[in-house]
Amino acid sequence: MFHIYCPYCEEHREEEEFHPKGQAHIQRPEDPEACSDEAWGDYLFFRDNPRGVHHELWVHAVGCRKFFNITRHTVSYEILETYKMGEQPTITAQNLPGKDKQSGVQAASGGWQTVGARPESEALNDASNQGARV
Amino acid sequence: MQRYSGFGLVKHALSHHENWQRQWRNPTPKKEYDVIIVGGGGHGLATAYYLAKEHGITNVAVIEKGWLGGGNTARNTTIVRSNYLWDEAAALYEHSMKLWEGLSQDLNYNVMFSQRGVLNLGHTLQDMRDIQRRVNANRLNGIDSEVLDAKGVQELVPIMDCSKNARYPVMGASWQPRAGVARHDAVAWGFARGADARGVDILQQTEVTGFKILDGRVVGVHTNRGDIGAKTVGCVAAGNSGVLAKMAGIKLPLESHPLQALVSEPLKPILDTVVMSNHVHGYISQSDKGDLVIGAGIDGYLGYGQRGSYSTVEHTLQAIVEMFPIFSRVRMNRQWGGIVDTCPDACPILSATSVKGLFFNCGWGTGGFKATPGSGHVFAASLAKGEMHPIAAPFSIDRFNTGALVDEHGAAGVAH
Amino acid sequence: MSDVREFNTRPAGSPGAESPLAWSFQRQGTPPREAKPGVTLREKAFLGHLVLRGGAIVLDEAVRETLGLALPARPNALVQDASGERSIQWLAPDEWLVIVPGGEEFALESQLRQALGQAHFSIVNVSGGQTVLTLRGENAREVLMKSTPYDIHPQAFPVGKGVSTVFAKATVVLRRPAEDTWELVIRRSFADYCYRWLLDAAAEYGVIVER
Amino acid sequence: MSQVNRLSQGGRIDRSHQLHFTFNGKPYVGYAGDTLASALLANGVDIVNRSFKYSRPRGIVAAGAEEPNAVVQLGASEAAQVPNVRATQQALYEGLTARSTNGWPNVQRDLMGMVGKLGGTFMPPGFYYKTFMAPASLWMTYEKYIRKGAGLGRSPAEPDPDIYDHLNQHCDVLVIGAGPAGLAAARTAARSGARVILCDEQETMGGSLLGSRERIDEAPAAKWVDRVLDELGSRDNVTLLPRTTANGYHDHNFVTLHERRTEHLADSAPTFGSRRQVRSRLHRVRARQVVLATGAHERPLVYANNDVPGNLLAGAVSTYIRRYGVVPGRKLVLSATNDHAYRAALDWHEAGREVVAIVDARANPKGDLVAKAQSLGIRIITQSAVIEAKGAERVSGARVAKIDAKLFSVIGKVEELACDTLASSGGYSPVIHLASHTGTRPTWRDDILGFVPGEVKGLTPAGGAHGIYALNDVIRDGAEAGVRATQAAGIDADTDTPALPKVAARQDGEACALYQVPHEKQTMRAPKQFVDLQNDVTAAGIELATREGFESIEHVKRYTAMGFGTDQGKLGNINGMAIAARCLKRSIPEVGTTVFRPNYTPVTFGAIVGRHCRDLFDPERYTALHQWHVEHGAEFEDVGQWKRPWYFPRTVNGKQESMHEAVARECLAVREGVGILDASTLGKIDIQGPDAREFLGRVYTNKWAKLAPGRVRYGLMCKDDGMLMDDGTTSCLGENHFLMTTTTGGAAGVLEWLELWHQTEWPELQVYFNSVTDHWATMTVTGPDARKLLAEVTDIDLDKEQFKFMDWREGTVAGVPARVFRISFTGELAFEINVQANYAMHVWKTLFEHGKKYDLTPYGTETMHVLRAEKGLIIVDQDTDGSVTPEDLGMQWAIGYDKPFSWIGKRALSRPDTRRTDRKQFVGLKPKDPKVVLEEGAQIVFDPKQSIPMVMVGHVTSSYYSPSLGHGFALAVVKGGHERMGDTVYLPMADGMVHEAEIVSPVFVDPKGERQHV
Repeated sequence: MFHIYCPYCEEHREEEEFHPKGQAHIQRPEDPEACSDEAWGDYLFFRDNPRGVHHELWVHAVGCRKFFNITRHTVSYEILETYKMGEQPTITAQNLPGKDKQSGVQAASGGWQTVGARPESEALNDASNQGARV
Repeated sequence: MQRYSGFGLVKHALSHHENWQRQWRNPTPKKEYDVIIVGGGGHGLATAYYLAKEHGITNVAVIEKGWLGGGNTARNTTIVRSNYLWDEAAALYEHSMKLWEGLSQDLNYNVMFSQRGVLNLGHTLQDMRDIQRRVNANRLNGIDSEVLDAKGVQELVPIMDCSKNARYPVMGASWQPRAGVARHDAVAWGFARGADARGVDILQQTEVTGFKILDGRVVGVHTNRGDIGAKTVGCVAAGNSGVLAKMAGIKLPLESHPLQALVSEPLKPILDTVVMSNHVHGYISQSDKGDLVIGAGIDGYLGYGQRGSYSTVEHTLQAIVEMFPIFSRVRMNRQWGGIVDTCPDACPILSATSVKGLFFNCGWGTGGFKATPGSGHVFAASLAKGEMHPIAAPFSIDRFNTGALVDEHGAAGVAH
Repeated sequence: MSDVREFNTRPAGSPGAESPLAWSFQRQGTPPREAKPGVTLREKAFLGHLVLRGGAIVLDEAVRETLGLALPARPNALVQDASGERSIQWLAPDEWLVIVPGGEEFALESQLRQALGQAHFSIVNVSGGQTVLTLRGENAREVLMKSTPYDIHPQAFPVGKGVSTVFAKATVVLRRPAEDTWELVIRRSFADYCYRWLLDAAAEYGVIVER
Repeated sequence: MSQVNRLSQGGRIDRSHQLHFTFNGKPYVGYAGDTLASALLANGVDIVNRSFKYSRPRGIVAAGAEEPNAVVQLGASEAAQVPNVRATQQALYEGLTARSTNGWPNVQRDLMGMVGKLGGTFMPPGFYYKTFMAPASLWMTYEKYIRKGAGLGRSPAEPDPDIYDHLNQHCDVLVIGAGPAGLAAARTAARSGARVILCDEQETMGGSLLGSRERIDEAPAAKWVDRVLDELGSRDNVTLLPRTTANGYHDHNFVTLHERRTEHLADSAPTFGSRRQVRSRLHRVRARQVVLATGAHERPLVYANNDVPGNLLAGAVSTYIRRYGVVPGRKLVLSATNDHAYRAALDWHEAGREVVAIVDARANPKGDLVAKAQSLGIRIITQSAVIEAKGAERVSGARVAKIDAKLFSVIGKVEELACDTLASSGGYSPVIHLASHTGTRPTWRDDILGFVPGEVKGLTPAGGAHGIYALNDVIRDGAEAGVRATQAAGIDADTDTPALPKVAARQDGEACALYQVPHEKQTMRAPKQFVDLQNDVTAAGIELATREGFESIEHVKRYTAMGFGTDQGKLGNINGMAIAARCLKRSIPEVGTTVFRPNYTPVTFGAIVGRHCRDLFDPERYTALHQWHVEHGAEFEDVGQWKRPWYFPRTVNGKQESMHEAVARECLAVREGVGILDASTLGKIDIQGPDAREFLGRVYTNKWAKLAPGRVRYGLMCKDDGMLMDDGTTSCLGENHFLMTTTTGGAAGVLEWLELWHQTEWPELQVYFNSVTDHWATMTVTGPDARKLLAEVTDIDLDKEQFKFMDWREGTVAGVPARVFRISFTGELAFEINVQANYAMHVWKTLFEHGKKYDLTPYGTETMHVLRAEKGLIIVDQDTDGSVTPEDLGMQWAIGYDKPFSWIGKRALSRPDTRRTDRKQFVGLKPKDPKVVLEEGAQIVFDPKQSIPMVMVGHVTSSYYSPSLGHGFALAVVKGGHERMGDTVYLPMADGMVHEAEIVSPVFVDPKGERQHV
């Protein structure tokens, strides 16, 4: 039973309030019509399935109804951080600095208050942020 | 192989059971095999067994990182049925069902396949439409299956609440009399013993750490006990398939999720059939030891921890008590979790890959146990011939590119 | 925002209105009087409920202007006017629930739209879709602990807090407007379920329903 | 009815308060404060059960959760039956009725025991895998008889009269176990101001101190317990939960506690006044930190016939004497490997009964307790062990011999000692069960000969659970754990270890390792040496398993069933591992670790279910008009969680209409007069924002660019795989304002879908979505007379030129502000009236007042389905199943192929599989026989003469009798169906009938669509 920090509500909530929505940072191809069948199949069905650090999309369904991202270890189930839509994880499989760092970290710092309202959404569309969407 | 029989048992008793032989050897890995099976669960061992028995290929290694039969084979709720909706899935599971029906004798190992029948309940008008659709399809596919109304269900399971007072009253069910349960551990042990006796090396505590691939063709595997060569490698590793595929540079449309189950304390026999309800989300049978064996739902997140969320167990028991109010005072003894590799269309992958000689058999989701003999049988044929057996062919990885899914979500719901 | 169709759904005069709990009261009735009830329930029916969406800075100004209340900027905060009859609650970074005495909601919506002009926002009247139940009494906390996984200990849930959370198998907005009072904002279609749940959960302490 | 084994004084029982109970039909008397087990022992009851496999007589072995034998059926009435209650954990109450779970005809004279004696030798582990195979046809018969032996207790046959509930708890520090370590930890944490929960599984808190001979602060230990509990009880930051077992330790420090609220009082929960109490309560605790102070379980020694009644754990003997004033026998032999066990002999001696000998496996035992025993003149036989118990239904003697534990052999002459009680102690196993629930592997420690918890985040073990046993060390460890946990919970606590009470230090000698005791005969030939008493697993069974190649402890457990009982191997697992290790010539940690799963002890289903049962199993969602429907006799259909009127049977001449009759009447009323439907359950989403229109264009397949205010359009929504997901109408309320409707079942999913795309892919689009499903009530007035009726109660101009099909208007209906939508799901003239739900009943009733003269007919979902099917309109999830595209439905008219944005689902329509021409396509079917109504779900074939398996080409999705047409008709999907109009297909049915039908257009009534435009 996970205890999940909602980066929008700024507190821990019980798992019952959330729904997992699969892998984070999946981006719909910019031009679907230009995609090969294989590329489209990849987008629809193929997901990372790591035994270890995983970035995943969750929604605070019974709460603020916001989608956000969780970096979680798929064996220990420890939540390493949670971060808002449009942000990048600070902890990844590549930079995971060992055991100490795995404990205690919860919320990524920074980010903005409101998704969908300007000027924040401009930041989302900023080219430098492209990879961060979804 | 030492033959098992009631007579043998008496004979051994007289010698204080001191002369029973090992059921399988503990061999040292050879340098090279004709075929390597990665994964020593039920499906992997069945593949090895049928390779040896049906195709005469005995220079085979089964590589298991833990102990044979220690994964989902040891953790499932043992239901066996074949009443699947789509032709492709029905063919595969019915092929398996036919093998189940003679399996104890074939293996000389009593896997206690008990054809006590499976009920899939319907609680809404749409449930009943789906049931009728599936039963009609089963019938025309030659699978025993019938539609029961609420009264018929009540007669089969007198202790179930089939009244109108239920929140979602039972409106009827599909009934497959040939379906049932089997002793899960015995299935792995029986296949292991049979394969071993035919010369297959079962290498336990041996972990594959990579694949040797030369010019796009597999030539062997790296393991913690050294490299082992083979030109044909079949991966049958259930929840760990994604991790293996990644080593070979292959992507699979799999997600590994926790699936939980639980048992009650042993009770005097009270429930003779298997009862499944997708609508209220619970399924239940009673083992020969007396435990109520109860399956819970799949958790929505990735998990290799062999644990799931407690709320999933709560919901399952709510459903069980809703269906069987008399079980309220029965007590839950133990719960556990497995790792199931799920495909987007709730059907398995039996497929060649972009690496020549490397095959995958995975993605069974919640439905793997019942397919064990059938899966091993058609996968062995595919490995032996180098091309997929006709029953396996529709389950190729390509379907995710073309869109030709075999979508068992549609009407069969959860594919337990 | 312009080009949004405003519509006052409250009739002039008073054709018979039925609160979301009308059927429950009819079928279930209310429990018999108790000398020392542990829990007291009361429905605050027919209030005006508006959902405000938009950026906090923009909305704050308009809300101050029209309601004389500051928009709560902190997550899970609830503010009320002196009478306690008008309140605004944070629901999400871009969403607030405004509750006012029944009949004020349409005028308020119009004033807010005036004040907000061309900004991007939305206001939705949901007065028919939800109702407010108050819980009082020395066992009110236990009843809530039976019903919601949210931590309602006074340290974690001081007066002036409100959250959207799980309530049995429904969802509610749970708020604490005063030291001895809890409010549940429940959806109309789940109202009967929540009511039956509450009566059942409170039975061991003795419960009365004020009408 | 004397309590032969009850001491005249001592113990924590109330001798002035007698309690009457029955066991196996025989009446007995015990005292308040007894457990069922202590009361049975007091009354000299030796045999409490028969064993599962061999049907051997069994007695009480332990005094707590680890008890394997004393598993009884509780309850006087049928409904109050509880199977498998452990007598050692059940408080005695007046009128308690218990029975043994096994034994036929009864537990004393058991015939199955003969079978066990004769057949036992033919039933080694795994015997059933090796037999019952021939002939194959007989297996089900064999199994029938195998099943007769299954189970311990039995399920009640009647529904549970009791209720249960949950309490969601949150705390800083949860302390599990209120023995010396737990009390010390809880007190430390509580003094820091932290929110503390202290729970303990026993009737009274205090754990081992309740039966301890040690003194704290120069007073009996129990006094200190009382002092600490007083202090904790006076603090409002502390919750004390006695009779509460921590059963499951889940991720992120979520712990389930099972509190037995009234199970110690009666069979069924009492009612206080009119206030009904729960039988038990499950606390769902989210703890920042957990202190695991669960103590240790004593391990019995494994020697021959160690299951005969009269064999007990040494610690249990002490507990029964000191805590319950019961000496469970007259003459004791103690077989031990450690000093702690000596307490049993000292207590026995002090109770005035004979200690025949202490048999110590150590060559040179020394320590304070050993010295004490020596000073009392008790005979101590060193470097020896009891190798075999004598006796059948009660121990009559002990065979004792010198042994070499390392070589595993008997090295001296066997001496037989007469006794009736045999206590043993092979050391202690920390109770680490909870710590391993989260998947963390425990660690073996050679110095304590036991597993201790692995590192678990947020969990601090203390005392016995931590492998610390001396009382002064236990209390210090508990206090320190309290400090650590409090600090880890983020609360300022004194970093100094708090003042500790004074406990006289005791010198203990070193324990020795002994698990299975060697016998003169080899294990396979020796009398049975039991490892797991509940499952009849013997040392020989484990040896056989390893001989047959079962080498991991997981294999051994599964092959022998060791640890699979209701005690989960609390006594046997370590011994079993040690035996496997001996056979495999490995060390214990090399054989494996032992992993435990929730629950620590079994929990009633009812407690886990709590209040989510019966009427509260799942919410029933009602519309604002529900009361009217009930009062007018509606039958209801479950649609998602909603209760929707299915049809409204009338009673004509005292006879109620069948569904068929009611639906036929309702259908004709709509086609010929006017009907009304409560459509309030449809999902409704208010969409506002300058980019609302753009957004609609991306999530719907069709075009939205030009829909003007005042107009309505039907839309299809797909997933990106191109398969239909939902449908509904969306109305343009203003240039930047839309009202979307969804299917009843799809409402929540669609709203989340819209938010998903907005928040994750297109946050730049300025648009907001809000559910208004519950705010609006929706009433559909439809039929040729709809306009006449509505005109009587509205101020809206209903003129067909002013208010066209697919227009909406606002005004009042029955004096209530309303939006009226001229859309039709019946093919008839129709108006959907939306009013604020609080006024819906007024409007509905007003319509009926005016509708009398038109015979306004309420109709339900069944009639709605018939009417829409006659028009070929789909129901998502009935006519589709997640594998159907809009093109398959023939809805190309609703696909915006040339929209600039590649809307969701578009790309998938050009994948190879979606381009196939032989896809299953949506068509109508007209049965050749007009009397036939095809079965929904019937499979379709082109060639009825083929053999099984047949090639199926589609199936019937909807099928009804049409009262307007006077014949049956159906909707179906058929391979290449769009190109097969007029073809004949066949439907082979279960009864052997083969129906014939013609493929036709799915629109059966008013193909030109004129009626809805009138």
